[in-house]
Amino acid sequence: MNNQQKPYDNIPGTTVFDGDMARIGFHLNQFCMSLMQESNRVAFKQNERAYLDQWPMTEAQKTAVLERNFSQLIALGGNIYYLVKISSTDGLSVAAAVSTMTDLSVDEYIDMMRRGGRSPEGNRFTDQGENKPSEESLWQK
Amino acid sequence: MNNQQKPYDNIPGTTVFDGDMARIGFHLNQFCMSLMQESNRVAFKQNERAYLDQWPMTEAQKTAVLERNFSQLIALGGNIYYLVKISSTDGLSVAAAVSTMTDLSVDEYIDMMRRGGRSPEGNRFTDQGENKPSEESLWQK
Amino acid sequence: MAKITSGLGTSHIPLLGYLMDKGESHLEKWAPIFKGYEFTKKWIREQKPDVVILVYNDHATTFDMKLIPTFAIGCGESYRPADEGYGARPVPLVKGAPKLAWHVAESVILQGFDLTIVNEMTVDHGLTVPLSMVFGEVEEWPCQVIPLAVNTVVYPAPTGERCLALGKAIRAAVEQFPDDLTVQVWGTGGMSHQLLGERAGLINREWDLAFMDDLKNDYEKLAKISQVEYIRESGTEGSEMVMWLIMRGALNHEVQEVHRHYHVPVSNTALGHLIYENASQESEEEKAL
Amino acid sequence: MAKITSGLGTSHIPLLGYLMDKGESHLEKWAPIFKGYEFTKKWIREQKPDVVILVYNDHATTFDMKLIPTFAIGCGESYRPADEGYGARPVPLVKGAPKLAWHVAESVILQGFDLTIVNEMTVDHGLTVPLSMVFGEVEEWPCQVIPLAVNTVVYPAPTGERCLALGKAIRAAVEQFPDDLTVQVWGTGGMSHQLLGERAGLINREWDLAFMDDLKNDYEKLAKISQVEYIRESGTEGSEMVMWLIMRGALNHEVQEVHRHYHVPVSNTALGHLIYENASQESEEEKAL
Ligand SMILES: [Fe+3]
Ligand SMILES: [Fe+3]
Repeated sequence: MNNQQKPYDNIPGTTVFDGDMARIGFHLNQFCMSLMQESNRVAFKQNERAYLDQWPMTEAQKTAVLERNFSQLIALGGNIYYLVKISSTDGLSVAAAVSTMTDLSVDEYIDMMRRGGRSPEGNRFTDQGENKPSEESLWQK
Repeated sequence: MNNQQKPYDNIPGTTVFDGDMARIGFHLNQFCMSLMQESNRVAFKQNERAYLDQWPMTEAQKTAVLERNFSQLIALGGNIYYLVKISSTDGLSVAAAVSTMTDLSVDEYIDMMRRGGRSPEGNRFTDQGENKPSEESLWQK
Repeated sequence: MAKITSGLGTSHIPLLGYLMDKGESHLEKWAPIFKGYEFTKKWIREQKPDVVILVYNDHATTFDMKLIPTFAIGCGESYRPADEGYGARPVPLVKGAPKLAWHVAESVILQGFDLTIVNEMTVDHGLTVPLSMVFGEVEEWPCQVIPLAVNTVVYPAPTGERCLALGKAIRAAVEQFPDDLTVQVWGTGGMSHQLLGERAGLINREWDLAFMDDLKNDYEKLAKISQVEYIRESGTEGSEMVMWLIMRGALNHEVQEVHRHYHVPVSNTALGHLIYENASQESEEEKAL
Repeated sequence: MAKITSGLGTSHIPLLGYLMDKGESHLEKWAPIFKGYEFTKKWIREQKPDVVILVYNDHATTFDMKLIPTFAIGCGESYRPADEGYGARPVPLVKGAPKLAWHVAESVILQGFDLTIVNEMTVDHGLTVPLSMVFGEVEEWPCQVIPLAVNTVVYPAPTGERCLALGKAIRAAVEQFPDDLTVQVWGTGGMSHQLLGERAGLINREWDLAFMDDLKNDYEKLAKISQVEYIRESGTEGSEMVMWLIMRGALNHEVQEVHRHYHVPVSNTALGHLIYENASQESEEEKAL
């Protein structure tokens, strides 16, 4: 859906944060950046909607923030290094935020990592036989 | 005095704003930059000394600001694009500030410019016979 | 496909903007300055560029000593004219060309240029004065602008060779852009001036005119001029002239000079202005044979 | 004269700093991570570098979307550890090496690299975690640091070829510096990781180990890997590995690998670490014959 006609559009299960993504995500990412300040984190947690309304973000972006829908936030131009500032504000680990974008639960995700991570096999090309990213590890620890 | 052992140390009557100058002038130039804001200009004009004391500048730099000694400010790491923010705050033209660094009055400086500016002859090398910059114009308008 | 059709060089002397903003540009005493842009104002109405890539330097306005990019490309949606200490110039908002700008940024970074990407900034007289001199007093600027800010305040500025090469890389990038756009590249700054020291007021007319002569065909020679030589010959601030080399590099080897203007002095500075049109595609191809 | 004597590559995974700051780095469960740095801690006490040029990327900490430098060199007097959302790491202030940093900046800009000069910034885990892993818990860092921040957050990062060439230019610059200084260059980041999308958690051990193997002698081959290939093979964030090429370029062609450590996983990331010492001057000269 994003990254179309780019040299990376056939890499499955990721979105490269390029100029097109940066443009649509500019205010979303700058909102995330504002959460680096404690006073802003407090204001955001007190009334998330009101805080978001101070930013010229799209309604879809605001909704995705309120829903903590990270897959959607990535599709709407969010960059993961910015987005984790939302999950940090929630007191969540990076793994907790990241795992929501996969078809694994946090525990399953952490378990996969412990076993050596997700194998690149089947995850290099969208047309590589199986399109769906595999959670099997190529090597076991 | 400055620019020693640099490829430009034999150019008379100027100071190249290089890393060495930028280092010694950092806070001086950042002070100048603060004068881009009206509220800071007001505060500076109300009590110049007190305003300067908020900046980690050397005493020599502060004195040179108070005295509007531009030659000295350049020697102490000021950059002309920053320093003119002081003269702008005073309501002076760039020519008025710049001319104080020469041996000409403002009117003489402006008159020299009208006649085509200062000739490069004798102003290329410090060891070019006459060391002192010449105010004679090579060509007349 | 997008195409760079022409380029121009021009000084960006603050006084010129000041006179226009005060409504004094029509005074007889300033005629020797402004007459030289009358051709340009007619020419630009015929050329109708969609986008201008405007090479300029920031003068301690948007960038301070905290951070000094050698090359910064504006990929933002728009840019407000900066307050340089007297209030912002009363000129229109500068509309960006973010899609093309990001394309150029991406392409030239992959070609080995280490750009800084800027999405939000104000623009000072270095950018707005050329717009005023070329388009005149308008309700809105009739084209989109990609600001390309070059460090010429802190030594060292990028070399002439680097600037020329960046121009060539920009040309290659623009020519790969799928939209049908007419693009111009403007190099601004200079000409000879010296704003500090005992030597302040230095103007080197011969040097300036030789630079304008050589820029057409002997630009590779100009690209070898070191910043030290610029300082020695054309004043410490004369080294802004490297920015004209980015413009030159972005054009065909064969260009026609369709206009030239030189005037001394404008406040502390020598004013220079010229316009190049790319020779036709045909003659470029002939040359390649 | 200043001299680059050695270099190292290391991941800069935030968890490592977190564990040290919480006093948990000695727990048995983390031994497979920290054991791999025991050699390094002894080695650095013998090496006693005066200055470390520390190549890292900022992770949306100091730089936001307003301004994205491809290469930013820190020329400041010191740098505070950044508050990344949990308060700043309780580690010492990072002392800069401004005289050498300005020298390197000036030299490599004149060599055709378009650096952004930074005089004031905070530094995030990308810079402070490697310092902690190598020097351990100390009252103050036992050397000066020149931060070299590389954009790896916004596509495109600088190419591998560009990074390798920058390393070589840095080496030339350092060798011209008159003061007697022992300088190291550290490349940080990586190894394979993917922090977003359905594909999150990707780790490519084979790729990582091959990268570490080839870095010693076949680094020109590694320099040709495109960012797209990094993303495909080692995850979107795996492209941080280009930063190791700056370190490699700054060393002699002949190096000795004196240490290596690889461990999967550390939180979401593969951890890699190696140390190169420059072969003696003699053998370099032999090679030139
Ligand atoms: Fe200028
Ligand atoms: Fe990183």
